[in-house]
Amino acid sequence: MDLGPHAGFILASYGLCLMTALILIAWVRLDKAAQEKALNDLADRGIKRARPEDRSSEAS
Amino acid sequence: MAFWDYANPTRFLRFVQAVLPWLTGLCLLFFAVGLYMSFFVAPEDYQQGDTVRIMYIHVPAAWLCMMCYSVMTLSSIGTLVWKHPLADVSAKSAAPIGAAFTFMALVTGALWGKPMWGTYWVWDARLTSVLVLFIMYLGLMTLWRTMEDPIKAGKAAAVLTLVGALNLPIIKFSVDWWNTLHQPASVMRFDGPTIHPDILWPLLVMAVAFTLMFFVLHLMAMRNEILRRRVRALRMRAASAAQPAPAGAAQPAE
Amino acid sequence: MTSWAMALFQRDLRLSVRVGGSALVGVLFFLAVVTVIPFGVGPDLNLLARIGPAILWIGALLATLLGLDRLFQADRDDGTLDLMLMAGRPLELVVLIKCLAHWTATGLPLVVAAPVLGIFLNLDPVSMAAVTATLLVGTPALTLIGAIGASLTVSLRRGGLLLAVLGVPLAIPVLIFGVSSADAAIRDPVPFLTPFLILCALSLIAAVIGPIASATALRFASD
Amino acid sequence: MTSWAMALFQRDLRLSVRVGGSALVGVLFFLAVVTVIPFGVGPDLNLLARIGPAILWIGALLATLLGLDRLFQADRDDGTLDLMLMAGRPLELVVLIKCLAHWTATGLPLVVAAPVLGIFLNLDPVSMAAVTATLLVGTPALTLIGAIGASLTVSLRRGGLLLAVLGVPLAIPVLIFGVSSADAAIRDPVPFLTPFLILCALSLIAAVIGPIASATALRFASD
Amino acid sequence: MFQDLSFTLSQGTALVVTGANGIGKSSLLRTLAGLVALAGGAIRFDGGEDDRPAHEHAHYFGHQDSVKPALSVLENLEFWQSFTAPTAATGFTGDLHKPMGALELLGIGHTAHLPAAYLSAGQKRRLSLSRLLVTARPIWLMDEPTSALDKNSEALLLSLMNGHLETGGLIVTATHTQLALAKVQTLHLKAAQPAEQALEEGFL
Amino acid sequence: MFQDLSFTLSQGTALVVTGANGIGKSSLLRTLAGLVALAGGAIRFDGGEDDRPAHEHAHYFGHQDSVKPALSVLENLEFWQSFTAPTAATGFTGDLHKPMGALELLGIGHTAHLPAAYLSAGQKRRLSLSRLLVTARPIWLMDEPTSALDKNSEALLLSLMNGHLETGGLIVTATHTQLALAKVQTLHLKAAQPAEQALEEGFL
Ligand code: HEM
Ligand SMILES: Nc1ncnc2c1ncn2[C@@H]1O[C@H](COP(=O)(O)OP(=O)(O)OP(=O)(O)O)[C@@H](O)[C@H]1O
Ligand SMILES: Nc1ncnc2c1ncn2[C@@H]1O[C@H](COP(=O)(O)OP(=O)(O)OP(=O)(O)O)[C@@H](O)[C@H]1O
Ligand SMILES: [Mg+2]
Ligand SMILES: [Mg+2]
Repeated sequence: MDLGPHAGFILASYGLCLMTALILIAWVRLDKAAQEKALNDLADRGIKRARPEDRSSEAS
Repeated sequence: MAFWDYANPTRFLRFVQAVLPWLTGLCLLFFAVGLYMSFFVAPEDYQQGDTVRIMYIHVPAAWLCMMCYSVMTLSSIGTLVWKHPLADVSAKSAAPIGAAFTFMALVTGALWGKPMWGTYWVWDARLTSVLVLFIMYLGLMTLWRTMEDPIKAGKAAAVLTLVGALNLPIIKFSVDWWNTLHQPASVMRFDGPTIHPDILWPLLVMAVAFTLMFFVLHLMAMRNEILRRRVRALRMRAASAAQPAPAGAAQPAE
Repeated sequence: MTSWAMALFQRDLRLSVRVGGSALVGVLFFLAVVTVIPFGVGPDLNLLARIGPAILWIGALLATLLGLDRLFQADRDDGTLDLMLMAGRPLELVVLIKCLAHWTATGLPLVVAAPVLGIFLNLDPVSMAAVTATLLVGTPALTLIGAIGASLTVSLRRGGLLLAVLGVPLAIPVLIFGVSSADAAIRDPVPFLTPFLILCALSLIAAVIGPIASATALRFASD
Repeated sequence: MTSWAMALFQRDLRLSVRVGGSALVGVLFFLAVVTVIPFGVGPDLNLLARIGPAILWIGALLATLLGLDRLFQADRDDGTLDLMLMAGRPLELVVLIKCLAHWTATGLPLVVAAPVLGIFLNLDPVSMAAVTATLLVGTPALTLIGAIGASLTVSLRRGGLLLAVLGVPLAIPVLIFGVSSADAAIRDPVPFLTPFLILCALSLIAAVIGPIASATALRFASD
Repeated sequence: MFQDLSFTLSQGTALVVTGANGIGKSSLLRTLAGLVALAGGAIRFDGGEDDRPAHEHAHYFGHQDSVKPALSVLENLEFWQSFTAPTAATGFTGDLHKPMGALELLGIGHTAHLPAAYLSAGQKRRLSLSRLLVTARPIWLMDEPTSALDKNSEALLLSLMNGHLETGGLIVTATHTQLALAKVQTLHLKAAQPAEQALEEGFL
Repeated sequence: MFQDLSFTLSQGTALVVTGANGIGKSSLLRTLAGLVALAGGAIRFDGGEDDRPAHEHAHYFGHQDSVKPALSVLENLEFWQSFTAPTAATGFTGDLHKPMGALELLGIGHTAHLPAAYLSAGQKRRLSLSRLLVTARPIWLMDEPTSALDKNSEALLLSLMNGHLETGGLIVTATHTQLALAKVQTLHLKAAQPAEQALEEGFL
């Protein structure tokens, strides 16, 4: 596909947007991993929530 | 807000768990269609040539950066008026996403500006107010970062978000006015091509795709934030928990 | 003004005059910023005269915002803020009066110093008068807007820079109309009064929104 | 670098990056100052390009000086400074390392942000490179000079503005040579290297005088 | 933070709150003072002007002195006198002092015209206490009122507190020491589940 | 500030400094720590490396904790371990702990990886104390070491101090409470002319 004389600009803007989106996604996933790791570390030391996720839902 | 009934963070997490895969799939679908259309279906503009293809990401990004601020404004009202436990979680996790969309709008706009106007940046009303919006996003994020206590940070940020919401239109209009006073006529003002259906459709599809992306990311970020607060609460308990020694004596932290 | 308001105003004024001459530090910073710009821009007098009003306004903006960090923090640190919340006086008014006292102690000296600094920038008398007038009307708005930032950062040790960062976007409209009405007075064709009146209006709006927003933030900060 | 120096460097870096840290506030302030100037000066791109290097330098100067107020104060407030004085490490080196860490966390981001902000000011690539290079060499000098002010104001509550007022006069030579070597790179006829080398020399001088002066001031501040 | 806490206090009585370090005595007083938002429940004050929230009928005397070192002792006190709104309540006949009189009463009359920076910790504390004597308010909330006071001043403080009770005032005070007050009710705080105290409950 | 104050302390002995509030106990310790300049007189430490001033042989444990809330507990301690220069002295055989071991010993091992912001006042104090265990220095200067510590930690502290004395260390401590130390010498500070204490002496 020919994008004409300004192909560089077009590709750059799509590329930069893609990069931003990827950074956002990476942030979200790494953050999730970090928080879950922290939760697991705490759970390993016996510090857990009083009413964990998987228990009956109606209680809350 | 859609998740109004999901007041309880636990129930909210379950809701996210259920909805997220569908939303993600839908989002990818729209992106596939939208990108295909914007590169292969949409015609090139008779005036701008292929550069018009930048529009399919520029305009949705610009729309989304404003919508994101609206979401934050609503959440802030939720924080201040209804003291809803999820409201400041929502506002906090929307800020980086909004900043990212603003960044996209700025970058694509600048890259579009070079071929069209001959310069990456002019101090024109619309561009300037987007830049100010960007600074406001970053300021809010910093405020959240520097305050230790998330509840207090949430309230402070909510006040700032609301004041900023009042300020944005003022900036928009004042910059308009400021600009007409000084702006040399040489800088072209772009008023947008007459929207032709061939162009409109890809644009709308991309806009929906961007919106879906926002919701996916927002839900994921909110989930992280809830987990982070959980970690914080548990850590507090871990610190104050009696030392490994006999735990029987109910003895609070000294 | 009722007597409690007067008492508060006097107290704040006394405090800023007695302690460490905070009034003076603001003016000195203003002076430092305004003198540093010619070093950067170069000694071209025409250029300086052209951007003179802008320099003065930017200097005043930074001096005002950066000088506000102790507005509520000092009172919070020694428990005064708690008592003020319990005193049975409308907190919005309290904030307004504190801002007024702060402006009298640190904003007014900036306005007085502006014509003097104008000489360094090669401003002619008309411009000087115009800038001073706009500063007189506009700096209260800056103080009131900065007060929002000050109340948001009241519990943080590192108030200064963050306060400025939060305050600058809110203060931009004031800056725009301040400079443009000064410019309008200098370059004849454009009417001076329009932007000047808008500037006044902005000050009035700030006098409403600033105290409400800061009072809200202060109430939340206390717990 | 010996291990204690590395430990200190890491600690300071961590502190400024983690929650409550300040690394990004400086850049944000820089961005805010640079954005605010066109609002004052007007959107004339030619004018902005002409004074662009000056704007960037002044923004960096203010961001650096104003961001230094907690350099020693945080350590004094919680008693860390006392322990550092007793630790048996040369205080001059301690100051130098703290400045290095501070510069890495807040000065380096300014240098990185400069080219981006250059776009807003319509700088061409050569000027952008020149300004960035001068900032890279010059901002350490600003940090080191600001450290003197930071150590002088360490026991005062109102650090920010006063620190800037103390620091600006000392930093003016750095500003002059910074801007003039950037200008020299842009306008061909003048040689770029002469002012640039002077700038480097100033940084080296600051690296000697700054730590000695602040260490002296800190020793006095402790009693 | 608190579970199932409820008490009623009638005119002329003092409530002494006791409990271990960090159990929440100060927090309870700050809640009564309206400085910490109530998560649930209500605070009511009967007999006062109806349009005022309960905490505007109260004086708070906490750990911090709210003394501005740059102002003179008298200026400090006079400011609080004019700034704090007095309140009336049925059955409360608290007698008021002039600023100078209050300072004399607390034994710091001779420092009236000195900058407050020259006061020692105990003297600052007494200056802060004199605030309660120059504006009439029926409720006194006092957080460890005897801290930093020597024996003499402590006796003086007790007589002031008893005087306030006699004129129909209320006192709520948190303390670790024994206070010889006229009509005392004691509230002993105990940890329900110590580990869960400071948690942000919504998220767990 | 002090008149005619002189004392000698031999290996393995503790000096307990007592006296009324504001008499100058903390100031004496800070002078020994080299934090306040000496107006006259001399401080000598025999048996250490000769090129070091006396205060570089000492650990100072004062009112302030020097704990950075943003760093984890372990990071805090490890920093002080690498930063503080250890010193050797004849006859001093103080045993060193690893950071983790010191934390365990003081009962805050379970918080090692938490940010120090989560610690309570007493826990912060113990973290600050653990500093003394990871770098060997023969002199410990301790200003009211028991403040904010509960009974258990106080006993622990005493055993640590006695251990330090046994290995040939010196301790100088200011305190209001009774400390059960092994070899104690007491220095009771009394006001010479109470009124003249805090005056700028050159002008009198
Ligand atoms: C950094 C520079 C730029 C920024 C920050 C920016 C920002 C924005 C914003 C905020 C909008 C949404 C406005 C609305 O819907 O009300 C928008 C729309 C648009 N922009 Fe830009 N823009 C930039 C540069 C450009 C350039 C260079 C062009 C093309 C030459 C362009 C073309 C458009 C078009 C066609 C629209 C859609 C207009 C409409 O919805 O009617 N923009 N831009
Ligand atoms: N600003 C705060 N943020 C979070 N938790 C707090 C805050 N202030 C107090 N707490 C917690 O609330 C609890 C109660 O504290 P409070 O000061 O009321 O105790 P107290 O009974 O007055 O103790 P003391 O006898 O030491 O005065 C403590 O566990 C403390 O950690
Ligand atoms: N920074 C200072 N400037 C002036 N005077 C001071 C300073 N620090 C302390 N003083 C004075 O020096 C005297 C001794 O204070 P110091 O803190 O040594 O007393 P202390 O014996 O430790 O009392 P405490 O038992 O309360 O700890 C006091 O009278 C105090 O007012
Ligand atoms: Mg308490
Ligand atoms: Mg002491």
